[in-house]
Amino acid sequence: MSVFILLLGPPLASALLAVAVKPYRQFVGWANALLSPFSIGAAVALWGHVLAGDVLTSGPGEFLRADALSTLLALCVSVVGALAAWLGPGMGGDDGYDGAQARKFRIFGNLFTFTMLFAVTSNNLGFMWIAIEATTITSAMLIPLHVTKASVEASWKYILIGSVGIALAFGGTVLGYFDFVNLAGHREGALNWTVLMASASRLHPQVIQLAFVFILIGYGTKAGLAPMHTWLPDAHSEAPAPLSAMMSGVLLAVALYAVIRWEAVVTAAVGTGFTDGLFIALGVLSLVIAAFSLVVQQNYKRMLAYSSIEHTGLMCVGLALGPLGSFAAMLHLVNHTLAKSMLFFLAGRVLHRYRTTEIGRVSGLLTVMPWTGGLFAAGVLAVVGLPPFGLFISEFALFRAGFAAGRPWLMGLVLALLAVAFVSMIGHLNRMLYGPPAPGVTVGEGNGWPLVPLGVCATALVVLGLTLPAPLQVLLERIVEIAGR
Amino acid sequence: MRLFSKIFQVGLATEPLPPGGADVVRLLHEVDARVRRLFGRAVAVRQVDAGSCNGCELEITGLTSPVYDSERFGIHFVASPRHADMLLVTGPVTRNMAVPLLKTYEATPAPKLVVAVGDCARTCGVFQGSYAVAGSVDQIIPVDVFVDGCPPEPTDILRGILAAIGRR
Amino acid sequence: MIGYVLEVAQAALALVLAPGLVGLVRWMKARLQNRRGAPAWQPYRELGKLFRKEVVVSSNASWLFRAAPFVVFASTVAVTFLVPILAVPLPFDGVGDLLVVVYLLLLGTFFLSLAGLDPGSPFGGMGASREMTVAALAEPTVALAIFALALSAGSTNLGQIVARTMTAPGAALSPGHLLAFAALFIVTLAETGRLPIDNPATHLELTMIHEAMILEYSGRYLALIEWAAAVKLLIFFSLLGNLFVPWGVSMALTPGTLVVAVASLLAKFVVLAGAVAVLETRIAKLRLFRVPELLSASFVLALLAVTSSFLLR
Amino acid sequence: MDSAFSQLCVLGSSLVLIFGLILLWRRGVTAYINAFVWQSTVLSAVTATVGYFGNDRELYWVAGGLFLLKGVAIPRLLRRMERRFAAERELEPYVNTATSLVVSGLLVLFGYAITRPLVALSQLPTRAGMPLAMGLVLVSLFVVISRKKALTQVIGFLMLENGLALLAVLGTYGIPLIVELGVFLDVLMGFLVMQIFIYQIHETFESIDVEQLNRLRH
Amino acid sequence: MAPAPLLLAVMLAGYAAGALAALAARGALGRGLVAGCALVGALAGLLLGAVCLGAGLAPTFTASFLPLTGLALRLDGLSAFFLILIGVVGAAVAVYGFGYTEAYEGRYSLRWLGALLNVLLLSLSVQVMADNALTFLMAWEAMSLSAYLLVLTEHDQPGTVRAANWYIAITHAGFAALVAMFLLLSAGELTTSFAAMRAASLAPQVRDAAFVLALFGFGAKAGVVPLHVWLPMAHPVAPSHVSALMSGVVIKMGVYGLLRVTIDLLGGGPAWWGGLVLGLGTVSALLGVLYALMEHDLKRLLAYHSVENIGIIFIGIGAGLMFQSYGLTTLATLGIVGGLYHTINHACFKGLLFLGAGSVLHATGTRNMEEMGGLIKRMPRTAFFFLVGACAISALPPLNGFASEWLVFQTLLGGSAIPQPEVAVIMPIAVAMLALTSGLAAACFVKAFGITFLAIPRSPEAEHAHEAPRSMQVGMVSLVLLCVGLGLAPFAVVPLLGSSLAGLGGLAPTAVAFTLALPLHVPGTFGQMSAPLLALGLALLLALVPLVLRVLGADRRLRVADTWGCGRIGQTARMEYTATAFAEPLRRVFAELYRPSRDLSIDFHPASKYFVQSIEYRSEIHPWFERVLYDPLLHGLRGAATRVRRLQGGSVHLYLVYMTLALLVLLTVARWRT
Repeated sequence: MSVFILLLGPPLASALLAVAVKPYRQFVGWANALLSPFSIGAAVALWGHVLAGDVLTSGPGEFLRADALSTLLALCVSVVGALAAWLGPGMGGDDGYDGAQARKFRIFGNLFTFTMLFAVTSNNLGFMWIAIEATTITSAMLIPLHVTKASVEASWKYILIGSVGIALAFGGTVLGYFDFVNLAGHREGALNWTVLMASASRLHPQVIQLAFVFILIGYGTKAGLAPMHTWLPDAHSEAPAPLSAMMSGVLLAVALYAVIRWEAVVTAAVGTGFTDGLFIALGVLSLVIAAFSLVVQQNYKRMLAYSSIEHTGLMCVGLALGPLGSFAAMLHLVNHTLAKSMLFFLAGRVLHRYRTTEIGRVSGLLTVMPWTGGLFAAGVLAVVGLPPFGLFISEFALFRAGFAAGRPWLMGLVLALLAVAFVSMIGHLNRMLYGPPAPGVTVGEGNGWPLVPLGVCATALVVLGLTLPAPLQVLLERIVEIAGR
Repeated sequence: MRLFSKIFQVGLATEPLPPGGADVVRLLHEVDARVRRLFGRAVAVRQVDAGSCNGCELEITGLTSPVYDSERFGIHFVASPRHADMLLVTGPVTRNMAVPLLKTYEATPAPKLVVAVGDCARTCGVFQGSYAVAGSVDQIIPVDVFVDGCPPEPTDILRGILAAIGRR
Repeated sequence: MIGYVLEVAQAALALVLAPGLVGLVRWMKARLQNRRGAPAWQPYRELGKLFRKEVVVSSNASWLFRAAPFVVFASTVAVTFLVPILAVPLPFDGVGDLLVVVYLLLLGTFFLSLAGLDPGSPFGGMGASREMTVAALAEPTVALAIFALALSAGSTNLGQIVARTMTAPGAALSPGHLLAFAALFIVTLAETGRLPIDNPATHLELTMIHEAMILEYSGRYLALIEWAAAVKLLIFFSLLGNLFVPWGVSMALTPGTLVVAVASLLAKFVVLAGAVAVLETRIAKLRLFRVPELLSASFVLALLAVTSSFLLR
Repeated sequence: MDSAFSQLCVLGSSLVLIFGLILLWRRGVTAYINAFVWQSTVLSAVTATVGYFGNDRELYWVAGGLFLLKGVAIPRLLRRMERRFAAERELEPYVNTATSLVVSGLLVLFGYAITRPLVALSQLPTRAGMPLAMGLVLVSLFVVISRKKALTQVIGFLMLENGLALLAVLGTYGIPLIVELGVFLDVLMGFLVMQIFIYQIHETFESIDVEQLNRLRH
Repeated sequence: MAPAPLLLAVMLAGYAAGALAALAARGALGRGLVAGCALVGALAGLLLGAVCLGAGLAPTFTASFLPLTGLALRLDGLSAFFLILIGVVGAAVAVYGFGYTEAYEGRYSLRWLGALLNVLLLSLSVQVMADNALTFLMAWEAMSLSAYLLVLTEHDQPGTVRAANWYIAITHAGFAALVAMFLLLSAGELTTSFAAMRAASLAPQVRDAAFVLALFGFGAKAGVVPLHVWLPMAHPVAPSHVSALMSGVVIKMGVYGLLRVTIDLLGGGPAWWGGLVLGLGTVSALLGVLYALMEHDLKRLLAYHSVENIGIIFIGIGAGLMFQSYGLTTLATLGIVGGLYHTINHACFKGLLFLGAGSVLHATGTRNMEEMGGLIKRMPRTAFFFLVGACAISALPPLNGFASEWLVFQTLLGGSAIPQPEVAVIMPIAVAMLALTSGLAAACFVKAFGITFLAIPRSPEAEHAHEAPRSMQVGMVSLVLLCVGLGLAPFAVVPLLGSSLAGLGGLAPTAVAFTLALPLHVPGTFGQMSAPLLALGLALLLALVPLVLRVLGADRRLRVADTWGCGRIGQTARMEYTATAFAEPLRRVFAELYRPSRDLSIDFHPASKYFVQSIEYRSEIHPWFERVLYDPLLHGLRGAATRVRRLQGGSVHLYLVYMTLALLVLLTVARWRT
């Protein structure tokens, strides 16, 4: 229990503190920053338990539960949450936010983190749904932190599409529950994943398939899978940088987590063929749309958003490629979380300096902010899948899985689409990095300390590109077992 | 085939060089014996038109024809003064051509000879005194032989060249 | 030992005979123009004269300009050691084959073209450009002709080819051989600067190819280049004469056969010189930009030669 | 007894669906809100009925919650917004009324087709209402798609949730209460946030016409 | 055996230290450390290759360093050969770079330049030793990435970024093909080790697909037509020593990969494989040199020549593959040896030429040949080195280019051994094209050397050019010596190359017994020649002729005068023949191919049209494959992108429609799925 409190407590406490202190004071931010590592510590502790082979549960009716999959997500969420706490508004200095905005960020940002952490540690699929719905609400509140026409529009689209999607996921949950109830009757903790899994193999195939369609469309909306991805470029590009980082880095992953939970149930009921087909269809569609949308992209934050769609699609395809593919997808998830959150934080720095999100008007980034530019370049090179960054390894593993699974044509298509995305992103990157500094932009790195944690991210990416630490490998292997592969 | 039968029917068209008086050829000085021996059987000629009315050129062209055939004496015309042993200069030297003539002379490797052909080359002829004329050839570069005539006949020119290399 | 002596003797013979060969062509041409013409040995006199003249060098020229004549001469002379002129097999046969011959000649052309560019005269550049164009376009034909010969002889080494053709005389009259001969003949005209590709007697700079490159040369440098050009003509005549019609070439290295070899060589030269002279009388120079057409015609001939050798194998 | 129960359920579900269809038919926002109030009331009644016949006490609480939340609280907020924006009439929708009704008929048929295995599987007397609930979900989606005002979209979304709630009640006699409470909370919070955004849209765009929200593209 | 791990460690440590030193130190010390460490690494690699090749060793090294499969290195003959290649060029480039980068001080980031150079060398070395697909691909992408960033060094110059984009785009497309190829080959084997790939028995279609993918991927790296478009863009804009490394070594990795995959892993294939390689090689060789002829940018010209020479290498390899498919292993070995020989030769002379061009660029600040001239007097040593390179690349005996081209010719002549005449006829055509190529190459280098170095300067920059610093000269001299040495010693090099191939899939189990006598005698076939004797003869003659002339008493007077120009007064650079003019005859001959656009505008004097005030002549050549191949591709891509972009139209209703449709479709699928 204490571990879960340590995991879920800090963000909740930070949020409450921010609610209590009005007007905003700087110590709230610092308190948040100091509390956030405890979550990471708790996640690491969970990891230790997983490595030791036991699954931690807690609360009435095994209310909270942390197996390998939960642990991985908890790790990602807590790390990105901590990054957002450190680099978010209200830590002093000229960061372009006033006190009210900082307070709003501290309240809803922490609630956002809390809901995500709760979603991944909840054993009950109903509560998981509630938590994910809550992520929509909390994150939507933060998008128009600076109220502009664009941010209001983005937030409306996000909340509407997200809510409709998540409502459909609720429909899926209901259908799944229906199937279970028909089989086993009303039981205590019937919506618990463990309970559901125990009798999953006897579920009615057609019903659980229908349920899964609702689930996939619903959570897929939050995960940014095409064709439900439409809110994502808008929301990610208009949200403040820390929020973009959290959304792109972990929110998508949390939604994918929900899909995987249900996929395990469906797979147990009807085998892998059904989910594989859906994953491949939606994954490839996401890849196609993302790759071609990147070609003539003019906004670097949208570019990063489409890249997220691309990677979600890739993970989705990976999930359909057998155990090895699932392994690769999960590794990719970790890498993508690190790379994309780093990139969005950096994009925030760029935006703060250049006051524009247009690629064409950001020029000479390497001259203006050499370290930011360099890290940004490293991040983009990482997300396009170049060594020595971790995404190269996970993509390679994914392809290897695809070929081993006897799907060379699919993999050929994916390779081609990734190449299109690669070429486009490199072109956009170069337009930003080089050339004369844009007029009216001050040259100089500015406040450099936020770069330290981001540099750590980049280093971690390189480490993951060169080696796969045994604890991580074990963790991922456990996940593959959980996913029913 | 008709060409070849024509060649066969005509036979040799070259006429022997008739002996003639030395009155049209004026030797300015004896050529060095070594040079004479060197050029005796092979001399390359570079023709320079220093401002001629082209009368002399017409006659010089005759030298390579089958009738006069200068090649039988080892005399052939070349395209560059670097290859030449002898400059064949015609006409009065106009102002425009004075420097080129001098440069041509400089460009010719030693030992070298200069044969000035036609009256103009020696006296500037009817162009004498013209604002455009710089002077006779010998006023610009040293001349070894003058060939008189306006224009001189090909045989005279041939004799002049032969005289210059000491093969009268 | 006798082989090495013969090798040197053959090279010396080539050097000595070469100017005479040029003179022979000129004399024949003069006669065909109904002129008396200079005697065949006139080129010796001209070379002698040039060796005793002063050299004038452009102030713009570098050491390359002065080195080039020696490179040209040396590479050409080196070839005379590899080409069977009198006898086979000779000890240096294995030092270089037909490809080596071609590329050695290219070496000379390369340096001569550079020398043409060196003084900065527009004529030199023009000549160099045209010479390299012609050389490059002639190259595939030579290579194919070699291919055709090598196919039937089983070797690219010249001595081997001659020996093989001697032992199997039928090959000399095969269509492949005849076509290859025709192709190589055209290439000979191109490589040695003969009509209709180049006019060795022209005085107009704008129509020149080979001459334009060497307009700047004088004295002994000019002599070396002219001599090398003459040797090149002799080499090509020897190739035409001895590779396709090898009879007369000494294989026993006895004095008797050597005498026969010299005699037959002279006879072949006279025939080839006559052919060139007649041709040069008969036809006019091609426009420069029509030269490639002629060369491509020769290329097609060579290609036909190879394919026919393949199919008749 | 079961047949009466079953009849009542089908009747209730039909009413719920019909109130949904009113949205496609009528033009005034006031009418939409009224339809929504009636729909929520019928829904809570159906829930209570199921609780009664199914002997499930928890469902009374759910029915009460439903009524308070969707039949009273949310409509009040909706009415306040309506007055604030003076948005009496819905704009010309993307799809005209006649076509809308045809499409929704087809969607209900599709709902029937989809829920066939559910109905076949279930032994509950309430099962006959499930296709209607599924139909309502699809029709509500169609409302959200085809209507231009932000307010109408919100109502459509709320009806979508009603449809899902109906599905849960009819199919499983309701999901566990604690989960249901969480869902209520979420619905309320979600609605409040949407309300905030609608005010923001009105503030920045001076209209709640969603069609204007099209500057973010590509 | 013992020195191998040590040398490997020294090599890796050297490069790594160089990379770190570059980041740490600055100024002359930094440059020195970069050069020194790289030199140590390169020499260690060179020695490692030499030791293994000489002793016929094939040591393996493994480490659990990389995830999934671990790092696996193995050093067989082929690897050893390419290690030597990397070492040779790497060492020369490192030394040259010390002087060359001095001018970059303060203008560009020397840290990254130095670090990336070392990383590039490191990844190259690792790559040729890779023994599983992941190691290979990692090193491959590291190489591409570092080369790409090196190309970007002078990012403020026009065209650089565009060139880098093209480079990375094409090379990445190739990379994608390679990933697919390796995974096809590994056939579900998860370790992706090369040993498993050799052992795998694959369906013929899979083998064919793998071959085509390999050809695409490696061809893109090697710069084979039509995948070469990046090459003439990227090489000129890179720093010259990097260009030398890229042209000399990096593109050779395409050759290495092709050999490794087709010969070693696939063990050869049907005749059409070889035919395809041969055909591509022929086309590349010819088009490369033809486009080079039209270039007036010295480094672009050299870059096009890289296309040409890669073509020649591919001709050799293609012929080898064809022979292999007919079971003619001796000829097959000969062809591949010819290709390899040309590979190292090209590395030497093209490296040399790029370094020479770099010196010229360093001295004059321009790459445009039309603004050069007269440099032979201002930078005599560079001129001499460049001349040697030019002769070598023009295949003039007795330099190295000739030796390898001769070998390739001989292989092709062996084509008569192919039993089917209709197939064999390909060979003479290749011979003809190769001959045309080498003739045109000679013409091109007469132009390149003549216009750049000879006559009088055409611009003030050329007028005031200065000789390159000592370190740059050392870099060039080492390559000059290699060009000469490799040319003189084919009798030693060829057997070594033969042994480097020994035992690779289907080739003769031991090296073909090339005699170690002076002549290079090609067994079983056509000709023989002796490079050392040839060189000796030429040298003797060159020495003898002036001697004899002196003995015979030839005139020795020499006078310096103006250039003869028909007596005109004063010579200016504008009277000289230009590079454009030089290439004009060939442009006319191949006008069909070039399709030049001409733009001639003449300004007349207002008084009379007989007085011309100025003539402006502009002519451009648009390579047709860019129009025919890449434009439609880019167009299609952009069209697809526009269509996809339209999906994100901004209307939230539309978005919900997508979602609903997806729901309905998937529900239908799920409902009626059996």
